[in-house]
Amino acid sequence: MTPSFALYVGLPGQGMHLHLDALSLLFLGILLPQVVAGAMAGMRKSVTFWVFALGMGLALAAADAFTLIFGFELMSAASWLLVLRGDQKPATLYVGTAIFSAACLIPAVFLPAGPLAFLLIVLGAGAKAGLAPLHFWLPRAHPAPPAGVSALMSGGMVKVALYVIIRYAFVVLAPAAQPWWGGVLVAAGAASVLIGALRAMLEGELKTVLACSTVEHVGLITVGLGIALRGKAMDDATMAGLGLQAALLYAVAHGLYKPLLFIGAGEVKHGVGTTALDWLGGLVRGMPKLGLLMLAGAAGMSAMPLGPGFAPEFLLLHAAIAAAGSGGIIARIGFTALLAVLGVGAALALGAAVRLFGIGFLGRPRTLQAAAAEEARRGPLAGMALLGALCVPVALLPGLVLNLLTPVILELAPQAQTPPLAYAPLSLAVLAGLVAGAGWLALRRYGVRGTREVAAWNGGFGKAPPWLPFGDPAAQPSATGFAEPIGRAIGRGLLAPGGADPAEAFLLAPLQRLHTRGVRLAERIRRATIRQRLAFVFAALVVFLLALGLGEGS
Amino acid sequence: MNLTFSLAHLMGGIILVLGFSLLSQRRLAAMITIYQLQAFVLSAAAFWQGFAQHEVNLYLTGLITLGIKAVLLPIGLRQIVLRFNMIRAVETAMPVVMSMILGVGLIGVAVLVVLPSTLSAVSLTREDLAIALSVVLLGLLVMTTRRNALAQIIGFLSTENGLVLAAIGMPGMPFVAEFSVALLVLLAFLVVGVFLFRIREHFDTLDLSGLEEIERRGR
Amino acid sequence: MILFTIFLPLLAAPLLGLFGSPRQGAQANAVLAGLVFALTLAVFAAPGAGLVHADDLGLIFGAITGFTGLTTAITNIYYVREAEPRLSLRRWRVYHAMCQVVLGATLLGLYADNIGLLWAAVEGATIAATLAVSMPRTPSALEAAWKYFILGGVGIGLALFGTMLVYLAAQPALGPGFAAMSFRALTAHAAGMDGSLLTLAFVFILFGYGTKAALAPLQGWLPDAYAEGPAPLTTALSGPLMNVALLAILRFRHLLQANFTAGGAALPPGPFLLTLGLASLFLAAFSFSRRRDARRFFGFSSIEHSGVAAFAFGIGGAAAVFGGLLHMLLHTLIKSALLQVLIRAAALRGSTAPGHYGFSHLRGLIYSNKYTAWVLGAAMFALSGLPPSGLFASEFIIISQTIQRSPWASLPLGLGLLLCAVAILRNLGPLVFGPAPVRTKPGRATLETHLVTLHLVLAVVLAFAMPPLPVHLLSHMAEALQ
Amino acid sequence: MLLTLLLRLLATLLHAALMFGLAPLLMGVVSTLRAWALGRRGPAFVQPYRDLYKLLRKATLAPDTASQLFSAWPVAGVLALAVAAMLVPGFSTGLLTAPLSDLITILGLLGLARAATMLGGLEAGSGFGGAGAWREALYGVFAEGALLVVLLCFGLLAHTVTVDGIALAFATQHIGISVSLGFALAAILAVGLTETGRIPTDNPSGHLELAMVHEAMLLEYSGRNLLLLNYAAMLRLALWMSLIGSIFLPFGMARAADILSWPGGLLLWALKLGAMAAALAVFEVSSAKMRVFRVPEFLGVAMLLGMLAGIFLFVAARIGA
Repeated sequence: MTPSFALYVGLPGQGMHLHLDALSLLFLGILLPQVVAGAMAGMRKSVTFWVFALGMGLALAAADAFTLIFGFELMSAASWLLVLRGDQKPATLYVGTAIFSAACLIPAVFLPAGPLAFLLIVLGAGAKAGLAPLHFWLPRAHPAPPAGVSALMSGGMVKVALYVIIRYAFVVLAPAAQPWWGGVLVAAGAASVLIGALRAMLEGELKTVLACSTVEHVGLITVGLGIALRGKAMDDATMAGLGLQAALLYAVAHGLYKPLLFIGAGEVKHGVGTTALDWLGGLVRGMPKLGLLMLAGAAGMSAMPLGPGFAPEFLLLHAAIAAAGSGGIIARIGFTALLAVLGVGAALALGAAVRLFGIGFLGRPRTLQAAAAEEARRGPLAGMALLGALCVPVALLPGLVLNLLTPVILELAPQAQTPPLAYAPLSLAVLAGLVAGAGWLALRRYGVRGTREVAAWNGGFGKAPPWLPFGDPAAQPSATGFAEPIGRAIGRGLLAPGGADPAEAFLLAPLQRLHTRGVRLAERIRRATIRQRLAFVFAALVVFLLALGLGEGS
Repeated sequence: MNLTFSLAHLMGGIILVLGFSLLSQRRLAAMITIYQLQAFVLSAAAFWQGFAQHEVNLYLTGLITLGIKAVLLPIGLRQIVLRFNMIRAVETAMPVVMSMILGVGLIGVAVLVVLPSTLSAVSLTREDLAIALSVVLLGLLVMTTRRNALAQIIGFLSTENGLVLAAIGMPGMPFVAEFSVALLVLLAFLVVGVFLFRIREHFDTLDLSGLEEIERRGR
Repeated sequence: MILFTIFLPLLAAPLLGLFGSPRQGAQANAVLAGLVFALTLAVFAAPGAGLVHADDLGLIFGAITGFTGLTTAITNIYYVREAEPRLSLRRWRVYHAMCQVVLGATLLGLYADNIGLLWAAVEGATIAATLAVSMPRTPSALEAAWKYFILGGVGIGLALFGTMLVYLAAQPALGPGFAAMSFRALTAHAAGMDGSLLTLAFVFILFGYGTKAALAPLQGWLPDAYAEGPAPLTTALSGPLMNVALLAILRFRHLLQANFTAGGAALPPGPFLLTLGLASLFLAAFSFSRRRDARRFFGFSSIEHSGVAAFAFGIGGAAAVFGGLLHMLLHTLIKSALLQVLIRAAALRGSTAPGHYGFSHLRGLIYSNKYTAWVLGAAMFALSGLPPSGLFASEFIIISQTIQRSPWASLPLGLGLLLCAVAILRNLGPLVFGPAPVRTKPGRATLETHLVTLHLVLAVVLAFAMPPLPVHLLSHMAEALQ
Repeated sequence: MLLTLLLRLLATLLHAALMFGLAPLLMGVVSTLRAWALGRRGPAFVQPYRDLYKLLRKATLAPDTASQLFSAWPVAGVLALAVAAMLVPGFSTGLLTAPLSDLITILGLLGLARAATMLGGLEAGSGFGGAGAWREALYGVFAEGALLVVLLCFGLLAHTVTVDGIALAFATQHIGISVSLGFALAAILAVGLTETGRIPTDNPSGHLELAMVHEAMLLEYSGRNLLLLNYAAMLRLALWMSLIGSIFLPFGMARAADILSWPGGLLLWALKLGAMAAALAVFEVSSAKMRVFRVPEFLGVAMLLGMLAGIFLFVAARIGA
C-alpha cells in the first residue's frame, strides 16, 4: 500500500511527483504532532510557519529529486525568514548553511551511486541536521525564532535532514554501500554527541542549551544509523536491526520531548521576560504545570529510565556493543572508544538536564520577574500536554512502538533482525510501585506525619536586604558556576582556546578570512580606472587568442 | 588580377606599418599625422578594392573615409590639442620599447591565429586578414598603453581603421558603407565627448574627481 | 507588422522630443510602450520574413521586452512626477526619445535575422543608453557615461570584426551576398563553414557582445551605469539589452558547436563560455559585500546572472540551454521588477536622484510602507534563487546538467551561487526589517508596486507552471541551438 | 515447572528482603570495622538501624524556599535504588528479575538516583547543595564512561550484559584470570568507590563543607526525607558490593531453581560481603581523600583501564586488523 501522486506544477514540462512509503509515513507521523503543537503555541496565524511545514511535508513525500530538494529548500527558506524576524545576526549564517546543503545535495542526487554521492549527501543533509563539524549554526539559529518555530526546527527540520540521509544511504545508494560509510556516520555522530552534550552543559541560555542538546541527539541518531549501515553492508543482521531500532526510536522520542521543551522555553520567555538561566530560578512555584511538563521533557532529554529517552539509548548501547563484537581490530577499538564517548555524553546530558531544571525551576528566584512569573498560557500548555501525553507510550511501552517501526526497518534493511526489547519499563514501574507501596505503609505506620516549613540555612551568609524577599541571588548556585568546573575539567581538552566551539574556531573563521581576501581582490578590480579596465579586456582577448592559436596549432 | 592582390597587400602593409609607428610616438601631433596618413592609405585601399570588385559602395566607403577620417577628424583633433594645449609629450603607461615588443608579439599572435584558416579563392587572403587583425590589436594596445585621452581616442580610431580594412576586403559583403557610417557616428561621439566633457589630461582625472564625489555619497 | 513593431518606437522617438511638459512626454511614452507590447504579442501571428524575421526565441523575448518596457514606462510616469524639477525640459525630451530608441533597438536586435542588423541594433542601443546615462550631468554620471562609452565602443568594434569574420568563414559554404549574414542560412550550413576562422570569429563575437552582456572581465561599465543613470531607463531596460547580447552569443555559439560536431575545424565553444561565466559569477560574489548603493549592488547581481546564463550555454546540450534561457527570462522579469520597486522605495525616502539609493537611505523600509517593503523583500529573495523563487528551477536544471556533462565545473558553480545568494540575502534583512533612519515618514504604495507584484507572480508561474506554448517554443529552440 | 517458578519467586522475595533488611547492617559493619582499624571502639553493628529509627520519629522540616517537589526527590532516589537492588542477583542466580537485570538498565537507574539527589541538593538554593550537585555531575561524567567500557568487556566475554547472565557465565564456563578482567576490576572498583561516596573521592563521615559531595546535597533534609536519603546511601553500598561480588566472585552462587543450594549461596554471599566490607574499611583508613579536581583524573584513569581491558580482549581474541 504505497500511494503515489503527480503534481502538475514543478519543472517546466515535468511537474513534481509524490510517493508515500513506510519511511515517509513514519517521518510524517513524527512531524504531525509537532506541527499541531507549534500551531497551538501561537504560530497558527503565521503563513510562513505553514509554508515551513509544507516544505517539510514535500521533502518527506517526494518521489523525485527536484521535489525533494524543492521541499528541502522551501523549508530552509521559510525557516530562514522566521529566524530573520526573530534575530538578524544568525540568519545569514543559517541561510548560508541551507544553501550549502542544497549545493551539495543537487549534485549528489545526480551522481552515480558511489562514495562521492554518499559523502555529498552526508555533507549536505548533515549540515542541515547540525552534524559535527557543520553544527556551528544550529545553537545560534534555533533559539532565534518564536518558540513554536524553534520547536519545529529542532524536532522536525533536523529529522527531515536525517530522513534524506536515511533515504539515500539505505535505499537509493544501497547497491554501492560499503562498511566504511557507516564508519563515517558513526564518527560524525560521535563528534556531535561529545560537542553537543558538552556545550549543552556549558551554555547559559535556556533555548541555546536545548539547541545544543539537539546537536547531541542528532549525533546519537546518526551513530545508530551508522552502525546499522555498517551492519547492512557487512550483512550483520543484529547490528543492522539494533542500529535502526535505536535510530528510529530516538527520532520518534526526540521529536516529542524536544519540541515540548522548546515551547516551554518560549513560555518561560513570555512569563519571565528572559531565558538566561542565571536570571530564572524557583519557577516551579509560579508555574507548576509548566514545571512538571518541563521535568518530563528534561527526563527525556537526559535519557532517564522510565522516561521516553531511555529505550533508544538502551538500544543504541546494545548496538554499539554488538558492533564492537565484529570487524577489524581498528574498528573494534574505535567502537570501544565510541562507548566511552556515549557514556560521557549521557552523563553530560544528565548534568545538563539537572542544571536546566534545578537552576531554572528549583531553588530561589534570582530576579523579581522570576519571582512574579505566572502560569503559562493555555494554548502552549495544551500543545505541551499533547506532546507529553504522546511521550507516555514511548516511555512505558517502547516494545509496541518498536513493532510499529518494524516495517520501516525491514524496508531499509531486509535482512535486519528485530529482537524483542530487553528493557521492560512497565515491569520496572511495577516493582517500583510495590516498593513504594510498602515503604509508604511503613512510614505511615511508624513515622510522624506532616512537614513544617522553616527558613533555610543560607550557608552562613548574612541576612538578605529587605528588597530581596527571596534572599540574595548571589548567595545561591548559578548556572555559570554549576558548569564552570566541568568546563575546566573537560572543556579545556575539547574546546578551542577561549572556550569557543572548535568548529567555529577551526572551520568557520578560516573560511571567513578567505572570503575577506576575495573581497579585497574584487575591490581592487572595481577601483580600476578606465584605462586599466581596457587593459583587462585587452589582456583577456589576447589570452583567448593565444589559447585559440595554440589549441589549433597543436 | 594578380596586380590587384599585390597592391592590396602593399596598402595593407603600409597601414600596418603606420599603425606600428603610431605605437612608437610620444607626441600627439605626430600621432594625429600618422593617423591621417593611415586614413589616406585606407581610403586609397577602399577605392582600389572598389575598382577591383566593381562595388559601388566600396567607393562610397572610400569617399567617407577620405572626407571624414582623413580630413575632418584630424582637424578636430588638432583643434582639441590647441584648445587644451597638449603640445608636450604624453606620458605612457609603459616604456615605449616595451610596448613595441608587445606590438611585435601581437602581430605574432595575429599570424598564429589566422594561420590554420583555409581561405579558398576569395579576394581577401590570410595575409590581409592577419594585417587587419594586427592593426586592430595594435590600436587596442595604443589605447591601453597611453594615459592621455586623446591618444587613446587615436588608438581607437586606428583600431577602427583596421576594421574597415578588413571590411573592404570582404568579398561582396553587404552593408560595408553602412558599417563605416555607423562606426563614424561612434567616433564622432567620442570626439564630441572630449569637447563636451572637457577632459583635460586623461580619463583618470575624471575618474578620481568622480570617485571622491561618489565615495562621499556612498556607492 | 514586425517592421512596424520595431520602427514604431524608433520613428516615434523624435516626436517625443516635442512635448511641452515632461509629464505629457511620459504619458505618451507609456502609451507608445503599450502599443509596442501589443505589437510584440501580435508578432506571434506574423513573424515576418527576410532581414527581420523573428524565430521562437525572438518572439518570447520580444514579448518579455515589450512587457518590461510597458511596466517601466508606467513606473516612469511616477518617476517623472517626482524627478521633474531636476532636469531641464530639453533633457527630458531627449530622455524620453532615448527610452523609445533603446526599446526599438532592443526589439530590432531580438528580431533581426541578419547579423549585420543585429550589430547595428546593439550599437544604436549603446549610443542611446550612453546619452541617457550622461543625462543627470553630475561628474559621477559623466564618468559612468564615459566608461560605458569607451568600453562599449571597443566592444562594438570587436563585435563588428567578429561579424565580418563570420561572414568570411561562411564564404566556402554560402558565397558572397546576404545569405552569408543570415542566421537561418548560417545555421543550416554551419557544417560547411571554415571552422578555424569561425572559432576566431567567435572569440571576437564573445568579447564584443560579452561587453554588452557584462561578462567579467568586460563588466567594467555596468555597475556605474546602473547606479548613475536616470533610474527607469538605464536600469529597467538594461535587462532586455543584456538578453540581446546573450542570445547573440548563444546563436553564434551554436554555429561553432554545430561545426565542431560535424567534424569541422572549429574548437568547442564550451571552455570560453565557462571561463567567462565563472569569472563573472565570482567577481559578482565577492563584489557584493562592500556595496553601499543598492542599484550598484543589483548591477553586480546582473553580472552574476548573465554569467550563470553564459555558463549554462557553455555547458551545452538541450536541457542546459533550456535552463539558461529560462534563467534569462526569469532574471529579466525579476530584475526589472526589483529595480522598479527600488525607485518606489527611494521615492518613499524622499528622492529618486542617483545616489539616493544607498542602503543606509532605504534601510528599514517596512516602516515607510509595508506593502512596498514586502514586495522589495520578495524581489530580492526571488533573486537569491531559493524556492519558491523561479530561479530555483533554472539553477536546478543548470546544476544538474553540469553534473552530468562536466562534473567538476559544478563545484565552482555551486560555490559561486552560494556566495551570491548569501550576499543578497544578507542585505535583505536590514533593508526590509532593519532599523529605519530617523525622521522616516510612512508613505503610500502606488500602481507600479502592483505591477512589480505582477512581475514576480509571472516569474513564479513561468518557472513552476509554465504553459505548454512557451515550454514548446523554448524547448524547441533549445533543441535547435544545443 | 510451576514449582520452579514458585521457588524463583521465593528466592526473589528472599533476596529483596535481605537486600532491604541488611543494607544498614552492611553500612554499620563497614564503619565499625573502620573504627577498629583506626584503633577505636566504634559503634555497634546495628547503629544504622538506630539512626534510621531516630529519624523516623523526628519531625520533617522543609525550607520555605523549597518547591512542592522538595519531598519527591528522596522518594525518587530511593525507589530507583530499590528497583536496582532487586535486579542485581545477590546470593543466587536465576531470580525472577534476572531477565530485567541488564547492566545498562541498572546504570540508568543509578543515574536516575543520582539525578534525584542532585535536584534535591539544588532545591533550597543554598550554596552547598549546588556545590555538591556540580561535583556529583562532574564525577558522573567520567564514571559512566568508564562503566560502559567495562560493560563492553563483560558483554564480549559473556555474550550477554545482564548481570545474571554474566555471573552465570563467569561461574560456569572457564574464563580464566585474564589481564583484561584485572583491568576491568580496577576500573569498576574506582567507579564503585566514587558512586558510593567513599574515600578517596568523598568522605561519608566528614562534614567539611569544602570537600563533601553527598553530604552537601542532604544538608536541607531532615526527618523522613533524611531517612530516605541515608537509606538510599546504604542501599547503594549494598548494591555495588553485591554487583561486584556477583560479577567477579560468582563462585558458589546458588541457583534459584533448587532450594538445596540456597544455604550455601547465602553463606557465601554473607562471607563475600563481609570480606568486601573489611577490604573497604582497610582501604579507607589506609588512603587519604583527594582534592575535588584530582577525582576526574582518578576516574579518567579508570576509563583508560577499561579501554585497555577491551583492547587486550581484542588482542587475546587475535582479531586481524
